[in-house]
Amino acid sequence: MALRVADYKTDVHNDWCPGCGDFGIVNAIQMALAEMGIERDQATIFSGVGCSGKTSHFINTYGIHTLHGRVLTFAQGAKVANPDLTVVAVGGDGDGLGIGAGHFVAAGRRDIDMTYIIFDNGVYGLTKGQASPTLKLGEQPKSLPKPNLNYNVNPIGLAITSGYTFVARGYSYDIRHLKDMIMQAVRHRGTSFLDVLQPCPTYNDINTRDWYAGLDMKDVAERHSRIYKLEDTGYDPAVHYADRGDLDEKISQALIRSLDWGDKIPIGVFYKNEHITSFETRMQEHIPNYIENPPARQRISEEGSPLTDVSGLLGSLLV
Amino acid sequence: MALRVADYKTDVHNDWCPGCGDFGIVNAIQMALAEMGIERDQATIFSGVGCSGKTSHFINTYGIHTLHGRVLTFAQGAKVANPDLTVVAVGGDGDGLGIGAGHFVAAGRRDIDMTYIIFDNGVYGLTKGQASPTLKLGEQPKSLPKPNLNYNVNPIGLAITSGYTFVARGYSYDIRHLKDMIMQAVRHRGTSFLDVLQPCPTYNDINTRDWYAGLDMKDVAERHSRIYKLEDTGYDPAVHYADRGDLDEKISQALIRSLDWGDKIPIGVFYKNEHITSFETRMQEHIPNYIENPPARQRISEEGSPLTDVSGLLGSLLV
Amino acid sequence: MILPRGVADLVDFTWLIGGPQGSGVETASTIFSRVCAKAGYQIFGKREFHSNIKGEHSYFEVRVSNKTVRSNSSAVDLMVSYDAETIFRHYSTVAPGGSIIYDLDMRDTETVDVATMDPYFKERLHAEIRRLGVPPTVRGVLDAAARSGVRTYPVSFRDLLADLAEQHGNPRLKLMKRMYNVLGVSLSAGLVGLPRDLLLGSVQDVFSKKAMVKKLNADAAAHAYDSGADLGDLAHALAGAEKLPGTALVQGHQGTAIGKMVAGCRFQSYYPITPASDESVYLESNEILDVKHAGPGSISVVQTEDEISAIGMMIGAALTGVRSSTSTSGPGFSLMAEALGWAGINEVPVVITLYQRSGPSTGLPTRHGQDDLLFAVFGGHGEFPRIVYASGDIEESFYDTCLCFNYSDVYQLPVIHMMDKFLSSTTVTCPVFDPSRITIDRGRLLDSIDGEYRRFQLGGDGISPRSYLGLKDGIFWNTGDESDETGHITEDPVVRRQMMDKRLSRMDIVLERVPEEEQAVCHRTGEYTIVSWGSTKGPILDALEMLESEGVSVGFIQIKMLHPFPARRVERLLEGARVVIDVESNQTGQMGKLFSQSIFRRIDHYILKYTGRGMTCDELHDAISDIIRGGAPHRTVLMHGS
Amino acid sequence: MILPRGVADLVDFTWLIGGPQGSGVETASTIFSRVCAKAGYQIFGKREFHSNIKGEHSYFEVRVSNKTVRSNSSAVDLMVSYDAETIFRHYSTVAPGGSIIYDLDMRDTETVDVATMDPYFKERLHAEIRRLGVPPTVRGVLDAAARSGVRTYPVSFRDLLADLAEQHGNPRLKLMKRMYNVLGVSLSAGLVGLPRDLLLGSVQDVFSKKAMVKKLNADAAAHAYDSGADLGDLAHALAGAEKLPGTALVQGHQGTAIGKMVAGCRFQSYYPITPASDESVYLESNEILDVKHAGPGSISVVQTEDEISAIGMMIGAALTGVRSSTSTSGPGFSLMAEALGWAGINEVPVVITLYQRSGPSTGLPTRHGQDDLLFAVFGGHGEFPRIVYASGDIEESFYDTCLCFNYSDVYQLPVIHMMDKFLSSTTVTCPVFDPSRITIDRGRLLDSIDGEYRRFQLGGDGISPRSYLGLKDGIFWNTGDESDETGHITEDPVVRRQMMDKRLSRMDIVLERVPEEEQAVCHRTGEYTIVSWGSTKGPILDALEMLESEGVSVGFIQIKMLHPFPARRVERLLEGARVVIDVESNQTGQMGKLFSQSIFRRIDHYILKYTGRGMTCDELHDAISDIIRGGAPHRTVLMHGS
Ligand SMILES: Cc1ncc(C[n+]2csc(CCOP(=O)(O)OP(=O)(O)O)c2C)c(N)n1
Ligand SMILES: Cc1ncc(C[n+]2csc(CCOP(=O)(O)OP(=O)(O)O)c2C)c(N)n1
Ligand code: SF4
Ligand code: SF4
Ligand SMILES: [Mg+2]
Ligand SMILES: [Mg+2]
Repeated sequence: MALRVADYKTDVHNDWCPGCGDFGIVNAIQMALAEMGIERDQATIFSGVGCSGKTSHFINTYGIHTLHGRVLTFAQGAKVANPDLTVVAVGGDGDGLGIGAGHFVAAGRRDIDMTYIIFDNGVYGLTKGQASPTLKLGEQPKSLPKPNLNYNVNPIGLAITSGYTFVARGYSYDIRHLKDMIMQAVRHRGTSFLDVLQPCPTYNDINTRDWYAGLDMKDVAERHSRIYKLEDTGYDPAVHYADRGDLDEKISQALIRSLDWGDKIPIGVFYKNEHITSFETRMQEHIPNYIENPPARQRISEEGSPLTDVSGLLGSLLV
Repeated sequence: MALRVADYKTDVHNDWCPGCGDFGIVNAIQMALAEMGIERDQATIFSGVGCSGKTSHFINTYGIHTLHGRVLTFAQGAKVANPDLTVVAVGGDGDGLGIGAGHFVAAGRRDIDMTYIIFDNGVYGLTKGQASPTLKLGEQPKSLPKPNLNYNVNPIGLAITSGYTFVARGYSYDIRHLKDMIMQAVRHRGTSFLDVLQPCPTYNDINTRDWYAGLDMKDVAERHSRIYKLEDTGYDPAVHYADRGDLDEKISQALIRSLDWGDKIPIGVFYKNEHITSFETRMQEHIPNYIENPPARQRISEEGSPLTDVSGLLGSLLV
Repeated sequence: MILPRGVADLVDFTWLIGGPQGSGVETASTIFSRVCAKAGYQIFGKREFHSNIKGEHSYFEVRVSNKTVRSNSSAVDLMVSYDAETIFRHYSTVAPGGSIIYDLDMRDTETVDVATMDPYFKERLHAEIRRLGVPPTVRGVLDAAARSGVRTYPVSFRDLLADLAEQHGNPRLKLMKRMYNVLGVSLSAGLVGLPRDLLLGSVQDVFSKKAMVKKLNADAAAHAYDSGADLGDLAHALAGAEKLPGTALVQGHQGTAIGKMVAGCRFQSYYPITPASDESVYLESNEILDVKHAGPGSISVVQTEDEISAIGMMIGAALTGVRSSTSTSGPGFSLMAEALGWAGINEVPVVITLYQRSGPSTGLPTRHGQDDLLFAVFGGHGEFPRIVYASGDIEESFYDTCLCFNYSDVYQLPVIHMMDKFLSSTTVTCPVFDPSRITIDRGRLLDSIDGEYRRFQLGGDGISPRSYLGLKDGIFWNTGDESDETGHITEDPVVRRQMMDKRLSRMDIVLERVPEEEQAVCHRTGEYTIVSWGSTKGPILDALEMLESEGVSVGFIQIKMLHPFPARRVERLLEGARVVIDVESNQTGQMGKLFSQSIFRRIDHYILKYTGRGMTCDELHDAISDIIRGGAPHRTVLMHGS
Repeated sequence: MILPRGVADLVDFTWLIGGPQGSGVETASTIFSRVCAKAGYQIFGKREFHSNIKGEHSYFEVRVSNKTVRSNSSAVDLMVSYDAETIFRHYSTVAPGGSIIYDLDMRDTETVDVATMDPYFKERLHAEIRRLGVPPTVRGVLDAAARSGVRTYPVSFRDLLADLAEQHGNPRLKLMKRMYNVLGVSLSAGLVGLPRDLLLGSVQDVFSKKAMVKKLNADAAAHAYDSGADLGDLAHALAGAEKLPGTALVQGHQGTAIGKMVAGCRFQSYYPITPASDESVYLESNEILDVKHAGPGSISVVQTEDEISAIGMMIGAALTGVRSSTSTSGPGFSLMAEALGWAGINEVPVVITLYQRSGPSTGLPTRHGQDDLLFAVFGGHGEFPRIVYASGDIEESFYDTCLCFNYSDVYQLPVIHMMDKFLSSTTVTCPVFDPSRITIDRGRLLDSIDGEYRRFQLGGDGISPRSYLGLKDGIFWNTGDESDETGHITEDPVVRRQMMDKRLSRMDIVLERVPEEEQAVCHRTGEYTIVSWGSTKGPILDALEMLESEGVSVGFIQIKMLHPFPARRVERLLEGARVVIDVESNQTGQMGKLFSQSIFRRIDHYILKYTGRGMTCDELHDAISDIIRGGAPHRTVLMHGS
């Protein structure tokens, strides 16, 4: 029987603040899972720690709520051990780009087939609103004692230079578009990164839903949503040829667009490269039957006796 | 009396392998310090852990050999506490871009006035030659049991997207050029990053001095050094105007050049942006006398009695 | 001295307010605490809350007395609530003779309507309700409470708000449920007869930022106060007490924060974490400091990318000669384990303020626990000197913070200052901190160099003169590797031993030189003696006073220096103790292990609590009584609190 | 049984080779070890080296016997050296009657010419040279050695190489100083009469990769062997012994590596660190595994970006039901402290192989230490169950690795398997590992789900059936927060207590169910009894045999399960012991603390070593003798080794 969105919901009480952008993201994930028809027990949601970290408890698949900043490490380990799983990692901007930035960079180099979604709200929600790494210099959301002292990190740019082969952005109040981004991301072979603009009505009183909608713009006649879709502008994110020319062009345009902020904020796919050898293929070069017989499929014992035969190795040690 | 290069040398026995590229880097640092006339006790070299980590012991200034991957954290703390110090952080590519990548990204956001030099040899020297994050996919230097499974990180690209305002590359066998890069880096206000190509003759038998010199190229007539200087090609790394157009252009060209490898490897300054508010200025916005009276200059007691007067705060607590 | 409930002249009154997180419960309790304190009472208030931003149940209990109070009691005298969950969770803790003010509107709310009550609590509640034979509604449980002698006061919060809307000619006010808090606290104040002007003054202080809001709240307070006064006959319960001069009302994080300012800490790095970050935010909010005979000073507070960076930056700053610290909680401290050893081998004076919470792992991140002790003592690979020092209450924490900086400078080692969530979420009255009692001792920190300098010079007592980065002619090297006197790497086995002995001998030196009373405080000795550490001090002292008033005398040794462990002093103090009782907020009796490994003596009884809630003096009193009465198990686990 | 030097029929011979790091000393010692093992001897070889890639002094001692040997002795019987530093550092350890083969060319090298000798060693050396009254040259110290009865054999390595160059018609060979190693080992083999064919065979095995090099080295070996045989009159010293069938020559990391393969570990993450990474590199080199009745299996070995990622990935992999592990050393383990608690609270079976080295901090990164014990036991914030298990030698480490995986699966907790640098840098002969003795017990790991599933179901013995990611209908949740039976977050105090008790009760269960002999091995008991753990086992057993041969019997209890500590068993075993002696390679006697806190008994004497060098049986023998003789201090510190 086909699975429906409701099947992906748990009955755990959701204690996010009313109006929190996180709700939209969870919905979009659930819709994407349902639309792709992924069996509940074949998917695992890994999450970091933060408001966003609670996500895994609301989705009725395997759910691993890990440690602050470490979600990618757990997720990668599981995927390497069992490449059959659909692995989606989620977490906050502090989680992924602050304390977790080292793993973020390393995961790009590995490019394992999984999806990573950052809930980008500019603040540390669960610890009461401190600046997150995506908060812009000089901004002062309500719970900061002083304006933010640091420049912000550029998640899209960082992902591209770190080697992610699918880099996109969504907006938590455009759920259909977001669902579409998630489906593309999950289907992409390699690590796909999705930066989701997620208003935090409780602590980020700057990048609010109204602000994204442009309601604050002075000139009423010129008012428009700050958010626009790259795909609507004819933007082509894909590297089509495995040569340097196309790669240079696609990377540069993506980086330039990643710097856009203020009155025109792009969402959609910034960059996509399918000319990169997948991790599984690279593993196969070491272990020829890795895909058919990955760690999770191997039998190791029979009635308590080990099945591994090390007689060759032991023989070479005999004197 | 003017300080000479020799004054910056300690008599610690140097136990790097013969021919190691590290020697050139230490020399270049010592030459740069001497040429800039920086007092020995006004400079501190912070180092990470690895062969490169021993650097601080060979330079006769304050020298802090920290922990694997953590050199930037120690260096930033010292510089914030005492902005009068000349702070140079050094370390390996594994140190800075593997275990330390999270700090690498965060330091770019802070952009404190200091210099960070990575000894980029493609391997983990001191632990006997494993792949470092800069090693390319599929390469197999002699001590790897299998070809490298991961893509490499792009240090220049990562630095630029992380917010470093001075990003350059040197080559450890071109000491004069390297010294020049170091001087520019130290003089730059903000965190300057210098990626130094450093052959490791012991473990990296791919990117050797001969390889950089192009001696392996098949067509003898066409043989040339793989390394060229950006400045020789009329490349202009500097952001001249604080507008988006110039910024986009300078960032894109730097990123495109950062992808160059193989037969043409650029060294020199890739990117330089002096239109960014310095960290000290940002601190001043919080603490108006931060520069004249930073933590290190403050007196805290007089004959054992605290000088801090908290009577205002305490008064507000009285009931 | 606290006497049992009902003794003449003694005021010992507990007020409880509850409500959804983020709805203003904290503001209400701040107001109540201030009013009581200003009325001359001593108070002890503590907040319980979920790891959640909005909606989950949070509550605050304030104990009010005309004598010193240092803990909560298990019984509540007056509870005010405008949400059903507060009633369901706490009605049964209201003592017979106590009172409940509640919102009429929620009388018919059923237990199943309250989504935020987790199934486990609901299950227990339903069992209780079945036992009581009442319907599963607010009304049902209130009836049951009334039957057992609790006075219940129904109030229409909606009507109060409507009155206010009318008064201000602003119908939108009717919807401002946030104001229920001010109404609740004011009703309470009216009912128990707290001085009206103090209430209005406190409300205005708390809302001082915006004039409109201030006026509105003051009006609401006045109106509700009057309604409260009309409610019942408790009018003189809290009419006022003789005010002790120099009393301050302080919050948990202020002891260490103000202590750091006075101690001369000028650099603090931190990564946000509950319950430690309040201290850092407070420091940052007050970063500019008045300095005697000089222009303003300041403390540089740096929010880092993680705790690894926080400890690294702190050490870097400390190397410049600046008193530096960081503040964290269990998970953050775990990430600091590696660099802690670096500070140890390089003899860098730093102070880590460790606000413990319930582990393991993320655990109960907003709940109390004392379960990081053995980790603080043994954390980090290899062997290096450190001091682990624990404060028993907020007042102590101010003075201790200054001591910790002195220890770190004098003995040149990292100091871990143990605090916890019990302390951080408390608001208490205490004698205002007295900076004139503070001495700053920077040990062998040099201010100039004379001749050849070697940072780790051997000889003498093994504590070498200390230079700092930037000091003229004071060049040195540091390394995480074993090093020689100059700080350069060596693998020589003889130097290795010398350096290991040099560093670790400091543990003996500390015990020799630190005054004994700073190591362990002997509150009293007896045949039955409690050994404990940290924030259990308050509940223990209160419980012992209860026992005393029953004619039972029990000893108490509060161990402040946990590492190095003051074995000889503790052993000596316990000579006459036949039964040693260890009281701790953890599952395994961690301090008891340090105790036994140091003085080779068994702990006779453990009283432990690890539900994430602090101990009340009553439950502790009962557990101790049981032990004295005989037949108590080796290990008693306390469970009070929702 | 080892008898004191000189007892008839006993061969007990120590060979030492030294030279600059990276120059091939390791190859030479591998050849020597193989030849001796093939000749039927039991060997114990250990390498000492600096944290350096090329140039610093490294040396290898091989003890050769016709009986079991488990440690080095302090005295050397034959030393071969082609660099001056080896002579300067080790001439004085050559026993009277022993021999030194040295390179003529370096006879006039002065101590000051050797840049790699650090000033501290030089100072001691100079003092010794002054005492001896010889010039500060190689010749000088050799003369002194000769005077005390050492035979010195000058050899011209240059001439040997020249002969070879001539023989091969290749003058460039003259410059191949690398070959000095093969020459040195072959000279030694010739001198002591090891079978010539075994030498040539071993040389060819070791250089099997390149035909040219193989031939060259074999020729060099043959030539040097013959020269060696002509040197002196030791021709029958090592002529051969009766070979025990099934003897293997194994290296330190092979026990745990092959153990992991057999135990069914299919995922290993690691970050490079000395001395742990050899194991991971070996696993990666042998990643494809033969599997009975099936196609090839494999182990996925992932080099991570740091140790935080290594433990995270390991846990992630373990959640898929795969036996998973990581291997690290002190600094890396420090970084794992946080996630260790996550594995604990989520009851994830993982094995961390902890190859200890000298701390604190970076410490002596290539030297031995047992100083991470208390950190392994108490590391990580909060309280959670874990097992800390230590192997005493390489052979044990194979079987223990399999036990550790069983413990982790059966008790559903992280297991820390304590190894160390002493073990990792040893090469020994031992009975070949026997996989048929291994049983795999995966505990309550499910392979299908029947009905409703709750990962952390309460009840019974508190060990719940375990599902894994991807198992049909086995969905569960994990969180670092306290959780309920399904794995969802809860802050309920009652559930909290149940879960804490559920998890921690496992510590008692482990002690009840793990066979006693797996917890602590009683080698012997006595009035004087040694308690110790880990790699001190070898030196202790050898020292006890020396004492035995002197008619002195001393007990020895080897504690393998360090946490939970087998208090009752150890207490019982020690009932008859009047004096308890704790032997450990650390400064503070860490196991002694666990001992005292668990059984409330004092350690009477400590024998400790923390120079980074392993204990020799002789120095241990002497220290124990001193204690028995009476008057020994409470704490004896061992110092042998350069
Ligand atoms: C090691 C560690 N340090 C600090 C914390 C405290 N902490 C919990 S959530 C959080 C930040 C949350 O911010 P973000 O990742 O942006 O997630 P959000 O709440 O905004 O969704 C922090 C710092 C922790 N859990 N672990
Ligand atoms: C936490 C920790 N993990 C591992 C190590 C072991 N280690 C020492 S140096 C090193 C890598 C060195 O590589 P790199 O940073 O590239 O420096 P290089 O030696 O190449 O100069 C490692 C992994 C360590 N010291 N600390
Ligand atoms: S604090 Fe912000 S991010 Fe967290 S639940 Fe509330 S609105 Fe959402
Ligand atoms: S191993 Fe490589 S990087 Fe290290 S000292 Fe030798 S040549 Fe230099
Ligand atoms: Mg966030
Ligand atoms: Mg490197």
